[in-house]
Amino acid sequence: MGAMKLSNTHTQRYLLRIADAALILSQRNSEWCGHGPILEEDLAQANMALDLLGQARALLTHAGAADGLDEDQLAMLRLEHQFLNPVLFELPHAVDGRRPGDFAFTVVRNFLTAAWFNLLWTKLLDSCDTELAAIAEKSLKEARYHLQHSADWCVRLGDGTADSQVRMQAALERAWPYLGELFEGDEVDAAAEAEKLGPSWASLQAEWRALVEPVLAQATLKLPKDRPNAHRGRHGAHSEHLGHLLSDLQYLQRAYPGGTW
Amino acid sequence: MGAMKLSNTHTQRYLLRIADAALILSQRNSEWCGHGPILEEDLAQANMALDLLGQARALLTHAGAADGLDEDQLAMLRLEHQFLNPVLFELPHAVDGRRPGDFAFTVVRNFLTAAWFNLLWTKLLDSCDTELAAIAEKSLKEARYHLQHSADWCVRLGDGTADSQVRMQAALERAWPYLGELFEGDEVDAAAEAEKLGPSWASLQAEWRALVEPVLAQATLKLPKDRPNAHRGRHGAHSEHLGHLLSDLQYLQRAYPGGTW
Amino acid sequence: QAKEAAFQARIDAGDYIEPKDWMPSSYRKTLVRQISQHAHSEIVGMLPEGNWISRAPTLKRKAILLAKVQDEGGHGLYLYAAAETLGTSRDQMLDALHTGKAKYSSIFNYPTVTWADVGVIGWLVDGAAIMNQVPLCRCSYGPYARAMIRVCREESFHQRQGYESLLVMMQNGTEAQKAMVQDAVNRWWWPSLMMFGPPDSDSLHSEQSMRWGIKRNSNDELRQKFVDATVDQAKVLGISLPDPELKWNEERGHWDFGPINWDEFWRVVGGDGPCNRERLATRVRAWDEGEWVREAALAHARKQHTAKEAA
Amino acid sequence: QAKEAAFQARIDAGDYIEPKDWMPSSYRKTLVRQISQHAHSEIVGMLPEGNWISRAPTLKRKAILLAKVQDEGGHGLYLYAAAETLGTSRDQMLDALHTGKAKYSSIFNYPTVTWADVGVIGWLVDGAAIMNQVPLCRCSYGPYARAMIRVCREESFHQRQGYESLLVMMQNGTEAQKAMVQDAVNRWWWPSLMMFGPPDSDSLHSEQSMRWGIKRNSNDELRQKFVDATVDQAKVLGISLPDPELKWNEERGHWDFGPINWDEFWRVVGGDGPCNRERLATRVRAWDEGEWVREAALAHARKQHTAKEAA
Repeated sequence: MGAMKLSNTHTQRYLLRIADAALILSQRNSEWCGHGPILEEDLAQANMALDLLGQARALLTHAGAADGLDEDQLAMLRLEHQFLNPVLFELPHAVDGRRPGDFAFTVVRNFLTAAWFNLLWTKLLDSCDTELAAIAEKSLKEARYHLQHSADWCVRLGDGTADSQVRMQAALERAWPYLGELFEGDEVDAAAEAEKLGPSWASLQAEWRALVEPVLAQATLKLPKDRPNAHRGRHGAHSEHLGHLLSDLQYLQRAYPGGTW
Repeated sequence: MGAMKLSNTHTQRYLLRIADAALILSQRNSEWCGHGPILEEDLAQANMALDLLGQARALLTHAGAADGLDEDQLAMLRLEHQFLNPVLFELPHAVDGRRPGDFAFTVVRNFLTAAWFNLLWTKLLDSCDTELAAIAEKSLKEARYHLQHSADWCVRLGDGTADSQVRMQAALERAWPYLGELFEGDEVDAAAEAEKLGPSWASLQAEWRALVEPVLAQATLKLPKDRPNAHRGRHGAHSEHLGHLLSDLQYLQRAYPGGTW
Repeated sequence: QAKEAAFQARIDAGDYIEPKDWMPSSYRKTLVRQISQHAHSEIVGMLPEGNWISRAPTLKRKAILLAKVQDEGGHGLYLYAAAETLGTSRDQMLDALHTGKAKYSSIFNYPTVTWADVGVIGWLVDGAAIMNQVPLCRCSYGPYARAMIRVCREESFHQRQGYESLLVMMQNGTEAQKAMVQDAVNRWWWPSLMMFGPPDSDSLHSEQSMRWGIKRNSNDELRQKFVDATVDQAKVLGISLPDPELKWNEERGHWDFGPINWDEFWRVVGGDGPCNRERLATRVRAWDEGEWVREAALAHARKQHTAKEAA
Repeated sequence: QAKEAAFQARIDAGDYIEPKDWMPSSYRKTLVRQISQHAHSEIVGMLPEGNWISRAPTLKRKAILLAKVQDEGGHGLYLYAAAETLGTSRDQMLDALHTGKAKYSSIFNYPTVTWADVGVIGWLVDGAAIMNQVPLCRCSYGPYARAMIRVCREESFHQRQGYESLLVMMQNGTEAQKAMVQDAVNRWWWPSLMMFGPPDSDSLHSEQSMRWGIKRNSNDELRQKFVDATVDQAKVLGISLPDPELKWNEERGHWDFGPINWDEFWRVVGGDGPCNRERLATRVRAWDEGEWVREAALAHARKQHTAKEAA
């Protein structure tokens, strides 16, 4: 036994990057369940986590088919470097690990990534891969709600009290240096674009800014300075946080191998 | 594969309770390494964690010999209900999980458990099991230092500022309801006492109080009310914290089975 | 007195009492206590199961669990809303929870130690809850009865899901999985029986509640009904229940069972269960850490309102 | 000027400068900067490796790692003490770290992603550090030179331990372990080469430091020495180094290697490495959260002192 063998084609990597982004963000957001600042947000965060989990499952199933691997094998038995989500998705809600967490960061990340998912799913409607296009269609509806919900909260908390404004600005500053990875083109992207599998991620940036900036302005938040991208989660090189997340996520399958659940 | 088969004799359980207490406390205290309130305490906590780890290794090796299991199989491949430490040892430093943690709780727990270990090791010097007696001899020297160090800090922080006193009292209140498990006799204890393997844990209580109370008084801390014991870690029924600790502790052996390290 | 008699007559006739109807203040108080306690139980009950969301063994099980815990939050929401129709705000009720004045179901003061606990909670704890709650669907207070209809429907679904997950492990699982299920049943069986409350001989409030149509069966009646139903389910699972005195009593037409450790029950109710302090602290922490969020939302709403007025 | 000339003459003669000796203020300043930066590197360097203490694969490896990270803290202690002999307090130095005025070694702004990173840090990062540090054992400032002797001895031990742990995995491990080691080497190789600092052509401070006996070899010299030593060790390990241009140059008697990505180096030095913000925030948090502890210790010491005076 050891590392799971993946064919690692451009197509598979393109799919896994998106699948893992959804899976890991779902795992993070579900941490709020039972711990939210108001009961309605416990439910909303859990609801969005469920949507993301559903998206991840569909994509993992699709990505694993070529190698005869199912969603659980991919989620539970891959090693850390085989996860291809951008680092932004794996960051803990609070930098000091405290529970429940920093809700400002949750809102900011949900907003920034929901905008990104919206654009991505929209482009993927035209994928030459009809199954991917079908996943995109279902996911886009969900992502629209995520965007609306998180944008509302961005404005509410950004343009709330002086204290909440400071927290939101700090959360935005924390998230911003990780955004580069969401808009960096590479050979996987280029292949996807060439084959009409899906858009190059780099191509999403301008529209993303157009989507995000008015909301941040309404939230009275200042755009942080763009930073050069230092993160390589899409290439399997993660932050120190993913390993701890995976040791929890994968615990049962590893401790009870060969089980039927 | 599945749960590890243990002979689960009274002797083995008696040994594992102590081994796991040392192992799990070592794991907790090593969390301070790199995060302490002053550099000297990073070193001291790491040093004590190393001592506890050494004690755990000796005891695990001894406890596993009958079943042909080595220290790593016992530490890394047992399932949660096979760990027999009292719950006190597994509690996180800070209730909200924040890092670095609540140093007051660290100090209080180290003090209360070091006093207990001191008495236990002292009695174990007379064990009919010569290997256990030898482990006790080495461990007692270390435990004396742990007791001295943590007692000093108890007094320093208890009788420090108004704020530190409040924190220390709260930490003491948090730890206290878990102490019952350290002084409860049962069939495992009774057998150990009858066979002169080691003391019944219940027999340690009076001396423990005599050791602990003067220090707490000097630290200006009030003794909390004794609570009925609700915890059964010694029987393998743990708090919700141990599982998360183990998913980290055991991660590598489970993710890379059959490895040589 | 005339009002009281008319009120009692309506109840006796099986009418629903609605928020705007006159009611005795002790009826109101009893209901607020009971409904809010029930709501608190849903909210605190999210914690033990929530502990396993991050570690569910498959993505399907994760989705089921996440949805279930979310449903519990939803039950909390309707129950708080039902209680609010009696004139007590959600914030007041939460304050009572956070300051230890209000109770929640004691069962949630036990920890979830393994994945099987999740299934067993579904089977036994939700099962016992349903036994307790089904009669409340005919409770005399309309909003509570209607909330309970919805709650019971969802709880039955959860109970079946929990049972099904155990069945899969017991029928197709490894030995380690089966042992995990048995261990969980051993830990949860007795606390589940305690969920029906103290024996009828020691039960407070019961008579008045019966008269008011808030309670329809005695604790011991419901407990027996639960035991009878569960023994058969345990057989199908292939699990043993940790009670050597459990045996069929032909004469009574019921299963006899061993004595319940009421000392433990009262100890846990009194605050000394394995998780009481942590559960409450966790809720208080979530509330306190969320204060800035609630304040900001309020401030923002005020700004919006002012802007609208000005326009 | 006469003092400066005498000072330089002592250095040229190989004498050690001691704390009470006269020294130019720029010598003092340079040393404080360099020694404190070195101390900070030890402290920040505890974080990436500390990340794996909880997950070490065996208890023996856990003990070795814990002891190693503790040693790094110890190095921090002697180095702060050495710097303090120059009249700057540890708190002042820490303040400079926490406010971003002081630097630490940029290598620690990379994350430790797998267990193999721990071994590779021992092998490559400690290896590079030793190359840099051995000449400092002959540094002109006595306390620094003496601290470095101790540091280097321990670092060599760590380096051998790291290498040994990789050797075990490469020789007796599974394919998954070998792949993990190779992956770690791929990630750490280039950053290790950057540890010697910018190419001599771009290096500031160097000449004066050479004259003062604080620096004894150029960056490029040390880097070449490191590459030459490491290539052979990689062969023994059975690992490949991620540089297609690496090849023996008979003429130079050295290994040629490919171009270093100095953009990345300056980016990370400038604050935009993968972990810069987190590393600093972690240190600041530990310091801030520990404030009450330090204050209480101080308050207690004052009480003790007062009590003694009174007696």
